[in-house]
Amino acid sequence: MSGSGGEIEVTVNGEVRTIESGHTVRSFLESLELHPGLVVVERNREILDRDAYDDVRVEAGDVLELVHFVGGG
Amino acid sequence: MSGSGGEIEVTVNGEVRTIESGHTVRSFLESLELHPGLVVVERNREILDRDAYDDVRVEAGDVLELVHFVGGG
Amino acid sequence: MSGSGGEIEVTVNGEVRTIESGHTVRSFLESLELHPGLVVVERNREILDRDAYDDVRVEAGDVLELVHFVGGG
Amino acid sequence: MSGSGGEIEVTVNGEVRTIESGHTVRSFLESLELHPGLVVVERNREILDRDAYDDVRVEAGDVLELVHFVGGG
Amino acid sequence: MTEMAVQEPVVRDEPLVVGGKEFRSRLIVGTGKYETNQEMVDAIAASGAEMVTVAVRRVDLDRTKEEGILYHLDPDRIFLLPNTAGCYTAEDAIRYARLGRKAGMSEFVKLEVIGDERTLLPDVQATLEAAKTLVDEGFTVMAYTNEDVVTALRLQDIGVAAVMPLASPIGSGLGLVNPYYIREIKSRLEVPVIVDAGVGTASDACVTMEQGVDGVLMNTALAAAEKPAVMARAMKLAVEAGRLAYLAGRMPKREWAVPSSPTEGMLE
Amino acid sequence: MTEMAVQEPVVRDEPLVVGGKEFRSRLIVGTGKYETNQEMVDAIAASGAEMVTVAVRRVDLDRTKEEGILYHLDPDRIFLLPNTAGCYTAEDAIRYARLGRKAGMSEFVKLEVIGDERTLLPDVQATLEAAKTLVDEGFTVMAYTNEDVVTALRLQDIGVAAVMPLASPIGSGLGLVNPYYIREIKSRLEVPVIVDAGVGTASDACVTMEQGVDGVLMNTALAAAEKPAVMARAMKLAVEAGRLAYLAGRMPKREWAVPSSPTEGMLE
Amino acid sequence: MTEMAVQEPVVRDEPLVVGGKEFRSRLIVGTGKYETNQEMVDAIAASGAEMVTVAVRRVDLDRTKEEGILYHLDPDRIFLLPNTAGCYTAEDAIRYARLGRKAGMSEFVKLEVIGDERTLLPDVQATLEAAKTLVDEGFTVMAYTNEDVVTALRLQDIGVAAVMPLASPIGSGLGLVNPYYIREIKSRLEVPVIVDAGVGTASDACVTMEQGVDGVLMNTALAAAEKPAVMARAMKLAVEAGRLAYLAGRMPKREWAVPSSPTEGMLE
Amino acid sequence: MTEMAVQEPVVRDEPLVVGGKEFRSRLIVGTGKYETNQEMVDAIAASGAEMVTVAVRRVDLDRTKEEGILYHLDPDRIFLLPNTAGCYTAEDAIRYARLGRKAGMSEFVKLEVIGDERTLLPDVQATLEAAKTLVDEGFTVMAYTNEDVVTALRLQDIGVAAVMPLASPIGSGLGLVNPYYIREIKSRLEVPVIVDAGVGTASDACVTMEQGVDGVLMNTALAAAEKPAVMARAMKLAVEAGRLAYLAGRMPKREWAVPSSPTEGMLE
Repeated sequence: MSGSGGEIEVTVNGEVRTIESGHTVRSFLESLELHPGLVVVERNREILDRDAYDDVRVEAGDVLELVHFVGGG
Repeated sequence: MSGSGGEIEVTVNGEVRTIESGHTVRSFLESLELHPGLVVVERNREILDRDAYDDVRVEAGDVLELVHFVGGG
Repeated sequence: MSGSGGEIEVTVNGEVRTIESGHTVRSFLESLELHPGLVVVERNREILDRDAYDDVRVEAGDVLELVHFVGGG
Repeated sequence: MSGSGGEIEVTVNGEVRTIESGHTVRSFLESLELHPGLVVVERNREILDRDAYDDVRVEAGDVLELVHFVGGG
Repeated sequence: MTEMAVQEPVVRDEPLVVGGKEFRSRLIVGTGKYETNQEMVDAIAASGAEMVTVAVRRVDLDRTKEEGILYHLDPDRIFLLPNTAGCYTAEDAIRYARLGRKAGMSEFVKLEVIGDERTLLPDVQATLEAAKTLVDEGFTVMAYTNEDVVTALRLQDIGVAAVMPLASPIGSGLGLVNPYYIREIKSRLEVPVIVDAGVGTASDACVTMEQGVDGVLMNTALAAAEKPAVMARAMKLAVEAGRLAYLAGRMPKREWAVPSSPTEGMLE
Repeated sequence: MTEMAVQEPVVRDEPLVVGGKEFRSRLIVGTGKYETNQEMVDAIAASGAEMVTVAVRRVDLDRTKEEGILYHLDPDRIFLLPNTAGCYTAEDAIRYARLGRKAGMSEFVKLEVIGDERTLLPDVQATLEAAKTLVDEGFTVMAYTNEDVVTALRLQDIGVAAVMPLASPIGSGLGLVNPYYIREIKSRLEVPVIVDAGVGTASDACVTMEQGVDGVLMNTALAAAEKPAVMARAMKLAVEAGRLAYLAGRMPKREWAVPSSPTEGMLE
Repeated sequence: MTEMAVQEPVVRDEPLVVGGKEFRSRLIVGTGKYETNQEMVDAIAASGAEMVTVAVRRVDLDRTKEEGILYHLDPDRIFLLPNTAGCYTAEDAIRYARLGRKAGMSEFVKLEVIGDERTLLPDVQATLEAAKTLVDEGFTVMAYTNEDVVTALRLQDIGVAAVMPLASPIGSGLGLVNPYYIREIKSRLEVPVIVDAGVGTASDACVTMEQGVDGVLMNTALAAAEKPAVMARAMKLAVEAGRLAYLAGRMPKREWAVPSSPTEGMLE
Repeated sequence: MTEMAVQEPVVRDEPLVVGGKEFRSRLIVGTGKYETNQEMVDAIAASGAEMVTVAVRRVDLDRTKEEGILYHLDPDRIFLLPNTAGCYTAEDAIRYARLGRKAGMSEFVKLEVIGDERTLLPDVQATLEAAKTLVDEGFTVMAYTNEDVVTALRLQDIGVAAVMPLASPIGSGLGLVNPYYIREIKSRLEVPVIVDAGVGTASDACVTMEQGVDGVLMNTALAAAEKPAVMARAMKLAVEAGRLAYLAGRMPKREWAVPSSPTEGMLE
C-alpha cells in the first residue's frame, strides 16, 4: 500500500504516516529533527545498526519503532 | 447572702441557685428528682455520709457538689 | 533373580528380602504383622487398590513400597 | 590523731595514710607523682581552687579526695 | 481422645487477686465513650469482665430522668472501680478518690494523675504523692503510671495494690510499644501488674498478656470498634489466649527452618 | 444485662469452607514432632482443630507392633489431610499425593514442593506444575507457597482449593513477618487463604487472623511448646480472637491521646 | 591524634564489582519521576552514584526539540543501565533489552519482568526464562526479583551478574520489610546482591546495607522527597554508613543495661 | 553537572547549639570501655565528634605513671563534657558536677541520676531536684532522662540547656524503641533534644536523627564494636544521613506500588 506518486505509507511508533519515498533511515530521522546518534531504530521487528542508517531505505509498509533512553527506575 | 423571705441562695455544681429555705439534703435532692442512693453530696468541701442527708440542712451560701458515677475508662 | 526352591527375592522399602514364594500381597502384609487396612502398597511404581491385595501375588524381583500415615506438619 | 614526730595521718581516696607533716597540697600531690594541673582536690568535703594548692597545708586527720577525668559515657 | 481428657491441664490458672479480692477474668474494661448504653452493656457482657472502671462527675441538673451508670450496671455482678480520670494534681485526685469511695461500695480506686493534656501521660511525682495519701487513708490503690520501672517500684514501696503501666497513650490504639519495659516491670514487682491503655485490637491484648503481666485494662478499643460487642468477645479470648501462651512456654525462635514431618522413611 | 443478650452478635461467623467441605474451626494443626502420642492427642483435642495434617512414610519393618498415626486419631472425628512434605520435585509430590489419597479417605492433599533445604521455602515453579497435574487428577489441592501474590494468583487460576502462604519459614516461630503481602494475597484471591508455617505463639496466630485470612495451620508452635496442650488451647482462642477482631473492625490508630472519661462535669 | 591516623582503617572497603566492572559507590539510582531535569541532575550528583538506570521508550514525534535523557547525562561520567521496566512477558523484556543494548554502550541490562500491575512484583518464572535467553546472548544481566532465595539461587545458576531482590514494592517506601530473607539470599549467593526498590528514607538504606548486601538501588525515595538533592546526599551517606557498620561488626544486643563509665573509683 | 552545583543545597544545616556553644557535629561520644586508649583516640577522630563525655573518678594512687584521660585528649580540639555517671542521689550528682567543673574548663555537665542498677534508668525526681540546684549554681545542664515528655518539659522549665532522653537502656544496643515518644518530646520542647543511650548500630543513629532530634550521644556502640574506629565513621555518616533525610522530607509511604519508569511510550 505504497503512496501514489512520490509518497509512501509507513507506520512510525504506532501511527501510520505518509512520507516522501526515497528516504534512507538517516534522512528520515533528520526529517523528524531526530539526532541519529541518540535514536535506535527497529524496522519490521529488526533492530538496525547505526552504521546501516545510510544504506537502509525506508520502504512502503515499513513498521518502524524509533526509541531512545528516558528517565526510569 | 441568704435569700429574702423563704428563699436562700446556694451554689450547686457551680451555678448559683435560689431555693426555698428549710431543705434537708435529702429533700433538696428529691426536689431535683435525684435518687439519694445514687448521688454523693460534697457540702462546703466536705463529703456527707448518706445517713446524714436527713439531718443536714441546706444553708444559705452553701457550696454543694452533687456527683455520681458516669461512664469512664 | 528369584530365590532357589520356594523362595524369592523382593525389594521391600528399599531393602532386598528373601521371602517364601506364593504370597499374595495380603498374606505378605500379614506375615509382616501389618494391618492391610492401614498400609498402602506401591508395587513396581504402581499403587494397588486394597481390594486387589487378595489377588495380586508377590513375584520375584518385585519392588514394593509399604507406606502409611505418620505424624507430620 | 596526728602521727608522732614529723608524721601525720590523713585519709586519701578512702585509705588512711601516714605522711610527713608540713606538706602543702601541691607538694603532697608531687610526692604522689601526680600532675597538679590534672587533679582536683576535695579536702574535708570542700573543693580547693588550684591556685590554693601552694597555700593550703595538709593537716592531720584531713580527708582528701584526689580525682581526675577518666573515660566514661 | 475426649475433650475431657485435656480440659484439666489446659484451664489451670490462678485467679487475678487485687487487694485481696479475686477475679477470674484478667480483662478489666472501661465504661466510657460508647454510643449507647445498650452498646456498653452488651460489650461488657461479651468481654466477660468482672471489674469495670467508672468516672466521678457532677450530676447534670438540667436533665430530668438523669441516667447515671448505675442505672445500667448491677454492682452485685460487676465490680465498679472508680477512677480519678481528668485530674491534673494530687489534691484533685485525692478529692475524686474520696467521692468515689463514698459513691461506691469499696476502698478500690484507679488512681490517675495526668501530667500532659496532649499525651495524657501521668505526672509520676503527683501520682506518687497522691498514692501515699490514699494508701494511708486505707484505699486499695490501683495506680496508672508510665513504663518507668523506677516509678513502678516506688509505687509498690508506697503500698499500692496494683501497678498499671500503659502500653501506649490512652485512646491511641498503638498497642504494646515497649514490651521490654513491661517485662522488666513485671519481673521486678510482686504486686499485680495490669497494663492500662493503648491496646487497639485483639493481638495487642494477646501479646501484652504474653509478657507475663497479670491483666489488661482497656476502653477505647471496645467503644471505638465498629462492633463493640464483637471486639469485646475478641478481647476476652485474646487475653485468655495470651495468658495461656505465657503459661504454656512458647517454642524458641530460629532464623532457619525445621521440618515438621519426618525426614526418614522417604521412598526411593 | 444477660450473657444471652450478646451471644448472638458475637458468635456470627461463616464456617471455613475448603473444597466444598465445612469446618467450624479455622485452626488446622500438624501431627509431627510431639514427644509422645498422648501429647499429640491432647494437643489436638485442646486446639479444637477439625483438620490435621499427616505425612506419608514407609512402614518401619523392623518394629513389631508398628504404631501408625491412625492408631491414635479417629478419622470420623478428625479430618486427615495428607501432605507431600519432604518432596523436592513435582514428580515426587505427585507420587506422595497419590499414595496419600489411597491411604486416606478423601481427595484432599496439602501440596508442598520444597525448593531449599535450609529455609524449606517452596519451589514455586514445581509447585505450580504439580498443582496442575493434581487438579487434573481430581485432587482437592491445598497449596503451600511463599508470600508472592503472583504465584498465589496462578495457583488459583490452576484451580487449587486453598492457597497457603507462609508467615515465616517452617519451624522458625518468627511469626507474621510480612502482613502487607498476606493482606494483599487475601484481598486478591477468591479461594480461601490459609497461612501455613511460621507461627510461634498465640499473638502470632491472632495478628495473622486479623489480616482477614481464612485460617491458620501450625505444628511446631504446639509440639515444641513446653506444654503443648496448653499452647494448643491458647492457639484455639487466639485464632478465634483474631477472627472476631477482624470482623469487629478495629479502632483507628492515633499518635495522640484521647480521654476515655468525660472532660465535662469536673468539680471546681 | 590526627584525622590522618585513622583514615586508613576507616575507608578500607572493596569496590562493588558487577560483570567485571568496578564501582566505588554502592548506591545506584533511577532517573524517573523527577519534576525537572535539573532536579534529576542535582540529585544524581548529590547521590554520588556512578550507575543510573534508564528506560527505553518511543521517541515523542510530536515534540520538536525532543529531550531524551542523554541530553542531561554524560555517559563518560555516569554508567547508564537500561532497564526493561513495564514489560510483562519474557519476550517483551528481551526485546527491550536488545533495544537498550543498541542505544547504550554496554551489555548491561536491568531485567524486570512484572507479574502484577498493583504490586509490580516480578513474574519469577518469566524472569528466569528471559534471564536465560539474555545470558546466552551475552548480556550482563542484573535481575530484579522478589525475596525468594530459591529463585535467587536459580538466577545465579543461569548466570546473571547480580541478583536484585526488593526491600518492599516499587515506589512504596515501606523500607526493608523482611531483613531475614535478604540476609539469607546474601549468605547463599556468590554474585553481588543489590537490593532494589522499597527504600523510603535514609535509615532504610542504612539498615539494608547493614544486612551485608553489596548495594542498593532506589528512585522514588529521591524523586518524591521534598528536596531530592538533599535526600540524595542523605542516601549517599546512609549507604556508606550501613556498609561501614556491617564491616565494623556491631555490638551485641542485650535486654539489660551496662554502664559506660567505671563503677570503681567512686567517692565516699 | 558538577558536584559544585549541588553542594550548596545539600550541606545547608544550622550547627547544634547547646548553652550558647556551637558544634558542627551532632554526634557526641563517650570515652569509656575502650580496650586501649589508642582505640579510643582513633574512634573519636573517626567519629568527627567535637564533644566527648568523661567521668570523674578517684586517681589510682597505686599506679605510677597514672594515665588520666587528659593525657590522650586535647581539650583545645575536643570539648570535654563531665558526667555524673554512677550517682544514685541528687546530692552525689551535685558533688560530682562540682568536681567536674573544677577539673574541666567549663560550666557544662551531663547530669545523670540513676534510679535502678539493672536498667540504669534515671531517677526522674532526683534528676529534677539536682537539675534545679545545678542550674541555680550556673551550670549548663544537659540532663539524661527517660522518654517521658512530662519530665522533659519540667527539665526545660527548670532551665536545663539540653534534654537527653534515652533511645533504650544504656549499653543495651536495642536502638530506638519508642520513636513516638521521642518525636513527641522533640515537638514539645524548645531546648535541644539529644538522644542519649541505646543506639547499637548505624541505622539506629540514622533513624533516631530522622525523628528530628538535635543530636545523638553514644559510647558502647563504638567501644564494643569489633572495629571501633570503623563503626565510629559509620556513626558519623549515619547521623549526618539521618539529619539530612529529616531536612529533605521523606516520600510518603504507600501500601501499593508506583512505577518508576513511564507507562507511556511502550512499543507495540
